[in-house]
Amino acid sequence: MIRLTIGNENPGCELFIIGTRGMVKLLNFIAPLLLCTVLAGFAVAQDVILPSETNIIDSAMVAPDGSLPLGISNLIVRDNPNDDGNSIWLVWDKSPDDDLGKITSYIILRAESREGEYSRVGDVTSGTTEFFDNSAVDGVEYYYKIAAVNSLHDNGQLQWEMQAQSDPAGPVKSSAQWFDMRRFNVFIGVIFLCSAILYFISKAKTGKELFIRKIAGLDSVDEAVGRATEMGRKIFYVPGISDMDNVQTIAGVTILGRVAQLAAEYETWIEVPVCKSLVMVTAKEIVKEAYVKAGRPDAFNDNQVHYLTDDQFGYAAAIDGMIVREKPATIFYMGSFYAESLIMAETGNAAGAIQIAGTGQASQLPFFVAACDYTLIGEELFAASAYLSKEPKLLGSLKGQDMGKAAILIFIILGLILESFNIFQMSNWFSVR
Amino acid sequence: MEQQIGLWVGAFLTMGIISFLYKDNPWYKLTEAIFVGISAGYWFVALFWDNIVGKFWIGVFDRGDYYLLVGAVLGLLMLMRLAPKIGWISRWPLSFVVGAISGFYLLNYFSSNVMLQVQSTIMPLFSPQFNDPLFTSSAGNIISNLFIAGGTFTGLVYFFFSKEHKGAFGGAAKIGIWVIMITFGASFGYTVMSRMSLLIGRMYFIFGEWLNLIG
Amino acid sequence: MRREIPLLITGIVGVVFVIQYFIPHYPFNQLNNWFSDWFSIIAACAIWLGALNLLKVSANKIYRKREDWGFSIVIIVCFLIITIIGFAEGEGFRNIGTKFDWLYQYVYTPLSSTMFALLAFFVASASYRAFRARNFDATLLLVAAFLVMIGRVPVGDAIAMKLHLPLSIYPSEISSWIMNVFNTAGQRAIMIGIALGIVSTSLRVILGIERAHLGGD
Amino acid sequence: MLKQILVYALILALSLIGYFVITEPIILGPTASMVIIILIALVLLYILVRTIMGSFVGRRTVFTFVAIAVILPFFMTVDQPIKVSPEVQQLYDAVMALRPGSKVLVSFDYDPPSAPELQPMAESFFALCIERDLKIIIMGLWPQGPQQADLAMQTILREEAFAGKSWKYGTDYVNLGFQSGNEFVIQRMGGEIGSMFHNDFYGTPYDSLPLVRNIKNFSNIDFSFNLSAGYPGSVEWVQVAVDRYGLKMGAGNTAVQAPQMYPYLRAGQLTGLLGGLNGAAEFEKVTGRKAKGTRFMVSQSFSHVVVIAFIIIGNAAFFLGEKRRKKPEGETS
Repeated sequence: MIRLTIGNENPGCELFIIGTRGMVKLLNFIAPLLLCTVLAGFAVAQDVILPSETNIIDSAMVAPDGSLPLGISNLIVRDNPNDDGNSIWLVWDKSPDDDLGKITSYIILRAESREGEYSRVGDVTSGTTEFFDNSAVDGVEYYYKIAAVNSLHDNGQLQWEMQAQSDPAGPVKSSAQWFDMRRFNVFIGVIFLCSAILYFISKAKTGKELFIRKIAGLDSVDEAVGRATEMGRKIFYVPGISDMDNVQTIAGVTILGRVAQLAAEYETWIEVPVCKSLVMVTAKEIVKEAYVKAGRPDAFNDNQVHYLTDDQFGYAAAIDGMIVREKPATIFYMGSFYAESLIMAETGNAAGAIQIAGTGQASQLPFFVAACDYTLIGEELFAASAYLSKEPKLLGSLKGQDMGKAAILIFIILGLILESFNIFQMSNWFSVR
Repeated sequence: MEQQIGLWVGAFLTMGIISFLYKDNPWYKLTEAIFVGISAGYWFVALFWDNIVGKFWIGVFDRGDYYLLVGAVLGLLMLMRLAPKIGWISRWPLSFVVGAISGFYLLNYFSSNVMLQVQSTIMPLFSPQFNDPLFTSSAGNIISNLFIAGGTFTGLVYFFFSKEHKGAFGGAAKIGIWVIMITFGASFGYTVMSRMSLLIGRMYFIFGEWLNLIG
Repeated sequence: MRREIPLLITGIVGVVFVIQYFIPHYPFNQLNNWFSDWFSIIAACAIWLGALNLLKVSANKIYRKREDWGFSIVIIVCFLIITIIGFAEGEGFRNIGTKFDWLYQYVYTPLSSTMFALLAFFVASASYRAFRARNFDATLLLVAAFLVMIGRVPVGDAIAMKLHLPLSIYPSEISSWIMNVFNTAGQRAIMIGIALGIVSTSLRVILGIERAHLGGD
Repeated sequence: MLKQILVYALILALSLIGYFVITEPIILGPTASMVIIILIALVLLYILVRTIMGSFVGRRTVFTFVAIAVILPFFMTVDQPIKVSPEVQQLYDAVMALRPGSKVLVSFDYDPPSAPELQPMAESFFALCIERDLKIIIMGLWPQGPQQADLAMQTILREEAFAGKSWKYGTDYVNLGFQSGNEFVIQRMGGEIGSMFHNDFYGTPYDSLPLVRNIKNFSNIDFSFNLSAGYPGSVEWVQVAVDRYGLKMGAGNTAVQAPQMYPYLRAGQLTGLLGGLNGAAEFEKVTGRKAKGTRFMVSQSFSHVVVIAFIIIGNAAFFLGEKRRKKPEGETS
């Protein structure tokens, strides 16, 4: 599907071109698939509407007169659309007796032929009008009946039970789909956003200068590293407590690359205590590479990046101890943080360090804002590596993000106007299931 | 008896951590060392039994979930780091993880945080629901709606990177940062309570469970 | 080759995980589950690297008799005690009544709860220091925090009741209005921003433009 | 060094006295409580005056006051009014609207450190469910969650109000235990719950538990309640279970997490929210069962007042034109 050839000079660049080409090919591949799914959707939907009939099935003990409920009506069975198969979707109109309190539950019965033996596949409480039978086997034809039940329990003992069964509905087969039509809007949205980003990346490569506004927290990185050098003290870099399975950690360690290179150039000791082993492995590679780029590969010490503990507060306790004992001049917090954010940042503040923080955890931002000198708010964290590197390709992606924002703003204004004046309910375009 | 010793140990460690507030001291240093050792060991053991045995071993050998072998291979490649010569192989599992997470997060965040938040931002400003007659919402609700819509809008404007914050655009961005500041203040103020309750829990442990002084 | 193969792996795996979102069909519907299992196995293997690193760094400190080296001995001893007990207890190590559970209940829990509880003090000192009306931005931060804080405790409403204020400006009302209106708006803007940032970062990683995490050659 | 040893010895002595000598609980009457409150207020006023005169208090003074404000109310007799907020009412209404016999999934995604806030919620929620005859299915995405659930359930079942109920494990409630895998667990439960929980907390196979035997996935669950202290928690539940599988869900969150949930609440993705100890106390009020939440609320109010007092003191210091010490502090642009 995607042909990959890797150049020696600049593999990233190559990959990118192939990536764009691949995206176009992917579209070519998916478009017919979409069409097929739509057609298949129409073909598969088999609506069977049948009247219901009431009959007595079971009465264990003597039930009072008139306790036999009316049955349900309009039972519709069809393949659960947009799923991975093995699921049938049933909807019905509830029994008129439901609102009178004469129904205790509905029992769902299934058979493989219309007149065959029906067995119970599930039950739902009264008032329910929908059921997913997830025990179906793909390709097998099924028939369904629904029994409206009125029963009395006393002390867990069943006293009597009256059932009214509907007529069977079917046949129906379950199957798996290749495209989730409900997510088509997400598909369009993602394609738009990704193409905008890709377009501006490719435009940036042609060398056109892009304007990027000042981000105070990032402008101060130089100064903060410089200060540590002047004072002859360490720099601490804390990449958060999440593992590599979090994009914030990936963003955090990417920024570490730029900061470590700066520190290496200034000949200042940068220490990276980490909370997760995979992050340790990654951070080691990154710091080592940064020292190579700064032209001082020999200055790199393996102990600069060290593991403490996987535990959130154990990690915070250890970092607090390190801060008060070693008095670093500068502390960076970049990544995903939880409650430990303020424990570390307040200690750092009391120890007089310059602190620069950035996180995508919205709940922790207020604490960093209160205790740190500079804070990168949400999206700024993800823009940081581009901003610090000044690489046109990366800066281009920021411009692409802005296009996404612009589109969102336009949709919000349009949508607000259309919905406020009852013209069109645009918010439905954005619903996701 | 075991429980009584436990309470004393717990109290000793609790007070050791709190002593840090006064200043760094040997009691805290001891507590910190115990904490690091115990917690590192705790996760080391827990991951072994939960993931390696519980997930991998039982999954493959009891249930026959052979797809788990891929994880084991990636995990072993990761351990190649211990051999300096072929340590670079550990980049493979790492790039596998990074790739998968990037793909997964790309869509998860897009659908949940972009689509759904835009959906809920787009709402009728002057009526409770779409197709209700205009101006049926109370004045208070209309004002709230306008603030929410305006706040979200200007807040987003603040995040624009490639346009200088000048003129009307700059004005909107300025309002945006105000909204964000109010958000931070509110969220901070709301949180104070949570933090206090943690301390309440610990103090209850000391004075209630350990010293038994609370009626 | 040391960089190209990882780049390729990232790219292919990334694309597969993007399209799986749209495909309900097997095996794509299973990929998320599989990945979560794979990741937990990888993480469980990787923690050996971390643990060895911790022991190495601590041992190094003891060997070189660095400042506070005695506490490094405590780290190593505690680590070994809990690990040995944990492995000896077998699979039921978490069961109530085991030695591991005792360590968990009376050593680990008090430690982490108390460390967490320190936040009560730090929140107070941070608000004492940071919430000052230095400029307009800081004033907004201060006022919002102040109003919400008063509204979140019953005392605020009790005072308002004494003062016979109208119900609509009771501190709890103002507090929930700020939370519902401004907090919703601000959080929404931040959330959308973060999501766009994540999309862009992920895309750069998948395409191999951002590749710092792979290190050098 | 000597000073340090003396301090340690003093703490040890106090502990021994508290443990062995004072055996009766200390309870201060209303008058004594009032006197103490006035004394604290006077000291705070004194600090304010001193600050205005130009001498500032340090971090440690703030710390001391916070400690006093939290500890003293334990021994005092104070009553305070509680007002129920709409999001708490919404959760209560949603639970009350469920018919007896409905299945409620409760996920315990927290550990002991967050228990002061979330445990009272768990207890009140269980109490309400049992009262309403709702079947409870417990699980946890945090390893220690199911244990907390067990504790809460035991506490409730011991209460006099429920002594008459023969509330049985297996038919009325089950505890499925912990499962690792974060949001992926939720995702997979959307397909089949049994595939994630082969056995329950006590090792019984899923299929031999009468309550859950017929429960395949979220479509068989009538309501769910999530107690969450972070990740994985309510956000993941909303993103996966609510958004993708249409589960109806209410949440109890620590106060720090709660603000993040408001957008979801407004968007209708969440049905009701309990935020922090306050939410717990309000829920206790609306369900009419006063317990820990209400009691701890007094300490909460006290410490809040202290923090607010210090913010006022801090601003007094600022406005009196004292040059800032040290260095510029946290400003974001």
